[in-house]
Formats: sequence, C-alpha cells, structure tokens
Amino acid sequence: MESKVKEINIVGFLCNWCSYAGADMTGLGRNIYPSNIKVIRIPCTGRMDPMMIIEAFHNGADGVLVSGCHPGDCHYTEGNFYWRRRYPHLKSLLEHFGVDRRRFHASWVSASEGKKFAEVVKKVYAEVKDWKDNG
Amino acid sequence: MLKVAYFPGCSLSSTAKEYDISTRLVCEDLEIDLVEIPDWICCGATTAHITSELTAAALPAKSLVWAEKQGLNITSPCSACFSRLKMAHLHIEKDPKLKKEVEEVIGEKYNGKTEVMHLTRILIEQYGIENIKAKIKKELKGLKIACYYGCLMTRPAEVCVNDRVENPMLMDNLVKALGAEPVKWYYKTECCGAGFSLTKTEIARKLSGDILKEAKDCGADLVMVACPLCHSNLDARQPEIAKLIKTELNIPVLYFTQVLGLALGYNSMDLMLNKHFINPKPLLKAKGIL
Amino acid sequence: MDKELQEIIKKLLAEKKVDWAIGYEKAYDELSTRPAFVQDANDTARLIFNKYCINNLGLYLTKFKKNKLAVVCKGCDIATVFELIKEKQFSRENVVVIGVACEGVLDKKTGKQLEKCENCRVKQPKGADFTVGTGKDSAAPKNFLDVVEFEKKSSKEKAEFWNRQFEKCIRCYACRNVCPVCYCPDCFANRTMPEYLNKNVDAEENKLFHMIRMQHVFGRCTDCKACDTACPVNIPLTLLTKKLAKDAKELFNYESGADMDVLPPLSTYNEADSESDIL
Amino acid sequence: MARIGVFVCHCGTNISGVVDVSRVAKYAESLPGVKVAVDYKFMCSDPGQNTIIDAIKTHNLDRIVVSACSPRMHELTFRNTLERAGLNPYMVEMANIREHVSWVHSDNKELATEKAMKLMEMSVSKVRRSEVLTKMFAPIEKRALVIGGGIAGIQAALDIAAAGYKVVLVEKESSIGGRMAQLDKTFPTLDCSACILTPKMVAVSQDKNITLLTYAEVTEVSGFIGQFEVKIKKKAKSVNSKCIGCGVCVTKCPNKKSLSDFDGRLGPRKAIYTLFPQAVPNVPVIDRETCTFFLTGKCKICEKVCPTSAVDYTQQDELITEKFGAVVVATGFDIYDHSSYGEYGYGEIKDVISSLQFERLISSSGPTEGHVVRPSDQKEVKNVVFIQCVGSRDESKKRPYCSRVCCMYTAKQAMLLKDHYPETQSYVFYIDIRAAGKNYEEFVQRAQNDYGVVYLRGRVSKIYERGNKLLVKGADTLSGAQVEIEADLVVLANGLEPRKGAKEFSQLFHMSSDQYGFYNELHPKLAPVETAISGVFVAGCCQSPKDIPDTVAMASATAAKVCAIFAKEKMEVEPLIAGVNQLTCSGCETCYNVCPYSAIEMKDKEVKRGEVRHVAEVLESVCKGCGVCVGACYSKAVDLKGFSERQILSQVETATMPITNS
Repeated sequence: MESKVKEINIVGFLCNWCSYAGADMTGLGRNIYPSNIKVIRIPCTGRMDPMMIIEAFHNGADGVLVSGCHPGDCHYTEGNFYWRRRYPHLKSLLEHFGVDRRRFHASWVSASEGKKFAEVVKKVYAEVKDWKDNG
Repeated sequence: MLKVAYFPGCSLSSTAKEYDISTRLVCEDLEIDLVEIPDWICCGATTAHITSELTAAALPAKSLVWAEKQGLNITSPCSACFSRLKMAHLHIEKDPKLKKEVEEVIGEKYNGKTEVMHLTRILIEQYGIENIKAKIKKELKGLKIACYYGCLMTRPAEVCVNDRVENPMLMDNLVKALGAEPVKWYYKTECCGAGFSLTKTEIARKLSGDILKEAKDCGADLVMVACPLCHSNLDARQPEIAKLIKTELNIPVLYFTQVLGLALGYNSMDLMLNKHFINPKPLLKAKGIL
Repeated sequence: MDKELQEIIKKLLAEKKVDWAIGYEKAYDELSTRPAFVQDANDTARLIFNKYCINNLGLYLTKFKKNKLAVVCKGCDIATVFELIKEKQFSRENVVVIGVACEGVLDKKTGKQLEKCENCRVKQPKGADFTVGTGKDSAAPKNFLDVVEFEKKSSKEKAEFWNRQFEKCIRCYACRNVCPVCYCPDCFANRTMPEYLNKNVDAEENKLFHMIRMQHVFGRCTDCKACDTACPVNIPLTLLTKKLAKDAKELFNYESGADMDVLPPLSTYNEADSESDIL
Repeated sequence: MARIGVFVCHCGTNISGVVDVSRVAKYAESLPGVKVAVDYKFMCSDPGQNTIIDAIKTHNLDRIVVSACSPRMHELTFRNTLERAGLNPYMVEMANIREHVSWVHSDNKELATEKAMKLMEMSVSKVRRSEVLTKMFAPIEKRALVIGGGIAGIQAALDIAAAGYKVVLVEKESSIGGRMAQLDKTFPTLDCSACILTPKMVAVSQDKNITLLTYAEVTEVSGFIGQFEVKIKKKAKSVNSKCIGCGVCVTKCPNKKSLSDFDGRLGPRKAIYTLFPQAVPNVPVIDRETCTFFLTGKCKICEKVCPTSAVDYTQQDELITEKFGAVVVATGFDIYDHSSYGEYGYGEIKDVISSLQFERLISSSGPTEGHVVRPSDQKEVKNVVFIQCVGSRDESKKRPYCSRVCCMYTAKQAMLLKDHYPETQSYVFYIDIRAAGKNYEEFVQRAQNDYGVVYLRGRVSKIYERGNKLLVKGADTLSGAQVEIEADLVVLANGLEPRKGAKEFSQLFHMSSDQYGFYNELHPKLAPVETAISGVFVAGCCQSPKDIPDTVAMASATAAKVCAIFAKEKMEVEPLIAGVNQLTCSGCETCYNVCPYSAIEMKDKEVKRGEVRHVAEVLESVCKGCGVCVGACYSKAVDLKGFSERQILSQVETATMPITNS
C-alpha cells in the first residue's frame, strides 16, 4: 500500500559550516525537494551523538540523514572523520536490531552544493518511501 | 651451510654453459649447496611478459612455489631469469586478482615466502666478502676490471635490493676483495642493446660499442658481467664492433663466477675460458694469473 | 593447579605486592563457584579454579581502583583487563594478572560448554604476569556463523525477533551490572536530565536501552558473555555482543583488548577510512 | 516556567508567499510556555527588532524564537536585539522557514506551512532548554614569541614590535638572517639580497621592544593562548656581552678544519666564527666540538687576542622560562638533499652542486668571493647545465609537490651567471615553467630572450664524469631528441622541504603537519596563518614552499593576528563550548583522545569530598566548540553549550511528533 507523503517523517542533522549552509544554498537556488525532512542544526558531524539517532528512530522517525563537510574540509579539521567511523558501525548495529538500512543515511554536502542537497533529500525520501511501501 | 634453490635457465644450458659450470664449481668450492629445481620450466623471458601478464607471472610462480615448499630462497645466475622470477613475485604480491588467477593456473597456493636473490647477492652478501677472502688461493693483483651490471639486475629499482640503482657496487666490492682493481666508470648499468640483438643489430652494436669503448678508455683490462645476454653482446659481437668503430678493442669479457674461480685457483679448463670469442688467456698469462 | 594458584597469591599477599586478590571459590554446591576476595595471605586455601568458574573477574577491578590488586583471569578475561587499562580505569602497575589455563567453562543451568569456548584461541592465557597450567588453543579463528545467519533475515523479521525478546526483559539491569566495561559513574539509563530513557518497562523502551548500551560498548566489549549468562530471562545478548565483535573486526580491523597500543575504533580515525555508503 | 515570545517573519513575500505565517503564529500560541506570538513583515528591520524589544518588556519574556531566515544570516542580529532588551543574548533560537521552507517547498503551500510550524515548534522546544551563557574572558600575557630569525620571523617581530608589544625572537644559529642571507640576488628585480635584508636585521637589533635570543632553541611549551609558558635553551656562546664585534679572534683563530654550512660546505670555517660578515648580533661563537681548546685544552689564542676580554670558556648552556600570549612559528626550510638521485651521481660528483651552493659561489661575500669556479679544480666554467625539479614534482622521491621558487631562482642564477661571465652558456632542463607572480613570467622570458639561456623541456637521465667535463644526457621532449651536453658545472634546483626535526618541533605545540612535515594551517583558504592551536601562527616556508614576498606578507599577517589578540584587555571567548560534568566522568580519556584542539586536560581531582578521581576538564580558552568529545563520550559527562544533549533531544522528539491542535 502506498503511504501518503505526509506520513513520512525524516530527521536531518546538518553541520553548521557545510551542509546547513549547503541547504541554505538550495533555498537560494529555489531547488524544490520533499518537505518531509526536518532539519536540526549541529556544529559538526563530530558532535553527532549516536544516541540521538537511536532516539530519533525510537521516537518514530521513518528516516534519518546526517550530513557534513567533505572529508578534509571540516571546519574543525577532523570532526567528520570521527563521524565517518561512527556511521557504518551505527548503521550496521541498527540494522541488526531491525532498523532497515534504507532508513538511515549520511552524506557530504558542501556549502556550495545546494543542488546536491536537494538530490540527497530526494534520494533519502525515495529510499524511506520504498521501505514504507514495500517493507 | 648455505642452501639455496638453483634455477639455471635456458641460456646457462646452452650459450652460457661456462657460466653454469663456473657457478656450480665456485659454489661447490665455497660450500654453498645449490639445489637445482627439478623440471624447472622457462622463466618466460621475453615472450611471456610482452604478451600475457598471467603467463609471465605463472611460469616463474611454479618454480617459486617449489622453492617455497623446500623452505629455500631461490637464485639464478642469469639476469633475465632473475628479473622474471623477481618481477613475477612482486606483481603477484601487489595484485590479489592476479594472485588468484596464478594459483588457479598452477593449481597451488602461492604464499610468497621465498626471496628471489641474484647469485651475486647470494655470494657477496649472504656468503660474505670476508668469507670469500678467506678462501682465496690466488690474488688477482694488477688486474683492472670494469664491472658491468646491465639493466636486468638493477631495474626497476625494486629488484635492486641493498645496492644503488644508478651506481651498483656489489661486484666492484667483490673485485676489490679478490685483489684486483675495480675501474671507476659510468656505464655500469647502460643498456647493451640485447633487446635489439637480432632485430636491429646496429643498435645493439652501437650501444655495446659505447660500453666497451668506455671500459677501455677508463683503463679496464677486462669486463666482468653477470648476464648471458650482456656477455654475448659484448664478447661475441666485439670483433664486428671493433671493425665498425675502427678501434682495436680486444677486451676479454668474463662472467663474475669465472673471475672468482680464477681467484679460487681454478684453471682455464675448469672455468671453460676457451669458450669466449675474445681470448682472455694472453691477458691472464701476462698478469701472472694463469 | 589450585595449589599453585594459591601459592602465587599467598606470596603476593605476604610480600605486600597487592592489597587484595580476586579469585574464585566454591559456592553452595559442586557446580557453583563465586568470586572470592582475599586480603589475608593465610586465607588463600579457599581459592580454586575449575570449569564452573564462569565469571569475568575483570568486573571487580573498576570497583577497587585505589588498591593494588591481583586478579585471576581466564585467557578471555585478560582482554577485559587490557581494555580497562586502555581506558585508564587503572594502571598496569596496579594489577597483577594471574592467568589460568582453561579448557572451557560450563553453564551450570544447561551443563553445556559456553559457545565462546569452542574456538577459543586463548586457552593458554596471553599477557599475564603469572600463568598457571597449560592449555591448548584452538587453531580455528572465532566464527560468526550465527550472526551471519541472523543477518540474512529481513529487517522486519529482525525487528519482530527482538520485540519478542525484549518483551521478556524486566529491565533488572543485570546485564549492565555484570558488564566490566559498563563502569560509568552514572549510567544513561538512570539519568533524568536529559531523560534518554523512560522508566516504564515495555518492549520498545527495553529495546532502546539495549540499543544504546550496545552502541556504548562497541569497540570496548570483549564479547565475554557475562551479560548473556547473567540474564534471568534468557535474552540472547550474545547475538548482539558477537555482532559488535564482528563489526569491529570487519569495519575497523579491531579486536577489543588485543593490542594495548591501538586506540578503540571510535576514539581515532584514518584519513583513508571507507566511505562507500555515504551519499 | 519559561516565558517565550515567537516572532514570525513574512520577509516581504519571500516567506508569506508560500507559508501561511498567521497560522504559524497561531500554532505557536498553543505551545506550552509561549506567551506571545506575532507575525511581521520584516523582523530584521529596525521596527521589527523593536517589536521584539517591546514584547519582551510588555510580556516579561525571557526567551525568543524568530521564525525567519537562516540563523547563518541573522542569528547575530537577534542576539544583539536581545542584549539591547536586557536579555541574555543566547536565549534566542531561529527557525529557518525561508531557505529551508518557503524557497524549497513552494510546490505545496499546505505542506510548507506545516513544516514551518514544525520547525518553529522545534525551536520553541530547544529554546526552552537554553541556558544563560556568559561570554568568557581570559587574561593575556602581552608578549609574543617569534621562533625563527629568517625573513619571516624578522618581519613578524618588527611588525608586532611596531605596534608597541614586546617580542622575543629566538634563532638557533648565531645570527638572524636565515636562508635569505645566503642568497646573492633576488628575483624578479635582481636586487641584492643582503642590501634589502641587512637593514631589517639591524632594525631588529635596535628595536627596544625586541629581545633577540640567538644560538637558542625552544625546548618545552605548555599552556594555551594568552598564557603560553615556554622553556628556551640559550646555548653557551663562549663569548660574553663585552664583545664589540671587532673580529680579531676570528682572524687569528688557527683552526679552520671545519667547513662552513652557511657557505654550502664550499669553504672553511674557523672554530670561533660569525655566520657571515653582516651577522646580527655581530658576536662570534665558539663551536665547542671543533675548537682546539675544548678538544685538547690548549690554544686559547682567541682569549689572548680579544681586546675586551669577551671570550669566556666557562659559559654554560642556560635554560630560561618565559610567558607569552601568542607565538609565531617561522622555522623555515631545508633544501632537498640530492644524494638520493643516483642519476645525478648520488651527491658524490663534486661539480654537481645544489642551488644554494651556487648562490654562495656567485655571492661576493661567498667562499670564492663571487667567482663561479668548479669545486673540483677551481677552474672557471663555460657551459653550465641547470636541472629543475630535484626533489619537487617527483613521486618516486615522495615529493610530488611543486616547490614554487625553483623555476624563478634557476632563471635568476642563469642570468647572473651571464652577467658575470658573458662568454658562458647556460642550459635549463625543466618540466614546466611555473612563473606565476608579479613580473615573474616576464623575468623568465628575459632569461630566454635577452640572456640566451637555452631551455630544454625534459629530464636528465644521467650525468657522467668524462675527463674533466660532465656529460649530461637528457631528453628534449619538444623536439623528441636525445640531448648530450658537455658541461663544466651542473646546478640542481633542489626543492624545498621542512627543516630537519620539524615533526618533533611541531609536537612541542601539538601542531599538526602534512605528510611531508609542513605545518598545517587552520583552513587552507580562510585561515592560512592560523593553526589548529589557538594563539599559534605560522609564517613562511615551514607551512609550505613560498617566495620572499609571500613569506613577508604571511609574516605581517601573523603579526596582525597577534596584535589583534593583544589589543584586547582580556580575551573574549565564545561560550558555545564543551563542559565536563566531573561527577559523571569516568576518566576514560576518550574525549582527550579525540579533541582536535587538545582542549581537554586530564586531571586527578577531588570531585566529591574525599574522592579523588581521574577526570577530564575543558580548557575554555582553547575549546572551539566542535562537540566531537560529546559525540564520543559514552558516560555522557561532556556536553556542549548551545547544542546540549537536552536541546537536541527535545528537537528530535518534537520533530518526530505529529502537529497537534492545528
């Protein structure tokens, strides 16, 4: 059964310096993307406490996206490198608990990649919808 | 007792028989146990590695695996065989896909435990210059020798272990230990043109001529080599080269095992010195060595 | 073997090399052992080691931080000790590790050998200060067959499986309390601000607790099975701890407690780390 | 209970054209703690801000949510608004309903409005958990330490001193001047290096604000911005302050066994020596490892001839500790050692020399007084081959980077040679000519057109010694020909690499360096002279190869950064930083391991009465608020102000809840 657009809820965690600014750039370029994503601003993907993601799924989020600076571009030089380690481990663990891998994503979006941010959200939306509709 | 797997190769069974004979003789004298690989197969030079990477790796792998099973390092006096064995090992190690294919072809596991060492390294580095010195019966006093290494022992840089690619010293140090004088020259690793030996002989003549002339100009009495291909170019082609460059060369070319053999007291017949186109006997007699 | 063990500890206590020794003693029946804490050199006769010594005594090290301790460790327990030293819970100098060779321990409830003992590579303890007895290590590496099998399930099946399991959970926190690396002074599960976890006991809330606990011990858990053994309602926690071990190995080539010089996987990074799954 | 005001901005029609702003405001009113919610055309305008200030006063508000554009745009604006209204500036949150809603969801106004309501609600729940944060201040020791007395260090020291601050300039050699002092002329103007450098060196020695410590090295560093504590080792010079620099001791010293490193080891150096004639300070030092007296106990000639009794053999190394507020690191470069190049003779052919050796040869104060002669036989030269990219752009030597100056100095050296010896002919082997800089390309063109320098695009495969000549074999890839040149001298354009020991030195400050050992700047574009360590700046070639103008500019930039720190009475520190609850800290050192700024200190501390524990503590003036420690801490003892666990958790909860009462 096809789920209604409204029923899909995605939480986005964007780092302040690249991806949040990139999402602002998406706005400046008026690139349309699904409104299901609700963005929470964090200073850096290194700040990303895995507990917050577990809590998000626990609270009923259908999808989670964490986006940060490309490796090497981190405002704090190495925060995203730590995130890049937490992500595969967390994704694998969540999957083990039954959180489908289509529901949890990470991306690198720089402050100038407005278009890319829209593409990423569309992709995440499509994956989450696929999970919701087809199990 | 130093024990090592021995890969003679095709040249040493034919055109460079004297290299094989002197190698076995010298090693026996020094009590180095050469275990000839039973049913050794072609190393692949040069037809294999210009046509198929897999064949080029798989042919030597067969011999390498045998040596590995015996727990031995492997050596070949022929620079081309040495180069192929070594390069195959390096390629297989670097490329897991190739490794898998090779293992399928030879039907055995390749672990890469065997080290490929040129005979010069076995003798000079592993056996040791000092130990050789202790066995010398006849110092080669007054003999000026140009040590010619050629390309296959030294290139690419990965094969040239513990020596300097551009100015190798292994054989020079040996010559010094034998009481002779190594000549300082710059053509140690220049190309002799063996690749064009049959197809564009004029190139081989030109390049070999440069080497011989430089050796002569630097005052060498003889050129010492460690490769059958270099030898055939420098020795067999020498008369025609001399004619071509209108210079009298007449500079004998000996294998390093032969030179070592002389110092260990062996004679012309033992070392098959009569097999060379440029007769070394007059020179050696003049220097009081024969 | 017990005699040798007792002598070593007796000497350590008598020479004042340690303040306390932690070992095993016989409990209420032949199949039961319990941790023994010995302070007096003349009191070592009760110390034993046998196939029922299932506890990981590394647990108690963080509870006696200020003392010099001797601890009896099976080969597998040593990994815990090393992990705790790496996490600066005490210094290597303050603990004397007495390794005991072990042929595998039995779960007295089932009478069967613990699954982790099957392919044990540390039957002969490694890295101990004293070693008692000799053991024969398994040649085969640890296998993750059951985890691999479980991973093949669909995410829906997995979720349903765990929901069934966590419906049983009574949140007694025994799993946390026996875990040697769960030494936080104030566990997130007890916090009220922020309230990471509701205090009500139901399958969803229980699952949240276990998910967070598993995330917290990733790269630190030595898969000692203490939690699995302690669980009164038989939740197969080993399926989770083994998953952690598998991921640490596969993602970061890391084995908890194996190498004292390598930082836990989430405490460091490599510029060449994989980013295959990142958009 | 919080008293929250919500202000929804139309942004003209930018927002209101898509989002039903009055519905957003209405929804806000229904949320717990919200006392007032209004929408307005331009919240950021003066009347808009005044609306907020008035509402704060009328409704006694203590927290504000502004639903408008991106916080990256106007967060500061509204923080100031709150401050003007007498509230703590950190009690405002913005909901980004323009960039993240109206501009990107114009396809569905209903959904856009609902999302705007949600984002506003998330901000309300976040601001309810905001804490009053106070700007922090740290004291500043208004003295700067400049390490390295080359042109970078000299310039930085002079600029900081000119602003009226005290500077200590530490140089490990006996004189300042650095690499630039070794050069003969400079490109692209060909003015004499000493002529432009010497006045600056003298200015350093005469500046009352500058303390010059030559023959000294930094050995230990602790502390942080504003409060660095640095140990400096002053090596024994064996000559005291009575020295007037007459130089008699140097002239009379009979020991000339050593070679002068300054002269590229092409000439001798006495055991008592000054680095070069214009040395600053002009005080000689005794090299105790070669001095006859120190080796044998006999000689003492220098002591006898000194007119002021300045020679003092009993001097000892001295260790001093000083405090500094900021540090400029300008430790410079070494040239690549070409002995790894077998094809150029392993550094063993005497007449194959480095570029710096050539500088000394052609310098009138050099070992040959400016005569370019062959080191092997002191004969004059006719054909000279220059080879570029030696230890640069060479993967096989693990030096893939371009050293930036070699193309230019090679052209310069070839021109100087022609100026000195019109009958000489120069050949340059190059890969590409990189002459990016003001008047640089023109300069290289002059070398080719006016000076007849022959440029050959290709590499040299081998250099042979042939009689008393050098036979240089190479490829000219433009014509496809093999080239052979009979040369008298070969000059290599050695690339630039970090000083030996640069890695160890960086560890003193916990600075990071790249794979070659060059120090990393904080940001490659926007923070090129800062490092990850607050208060430590880098200038010159220790950061990457660069020429003199770039080095000087970079040095002045560091000076500006240092002065900006010193201009304040106290240092203001953003309060959005991490903090440790030491009661819940387990002392596992995870945060200490992951902190990119070394802002975590581990301490044994009495956290409860009678209970000393190993716990973490945040150095507030060092922390930059990235939060990596928070993400890594499993004891949940570290938290980040402004992005706390409570705040984010409440945002997560709100984000996943359906909209109520709408």
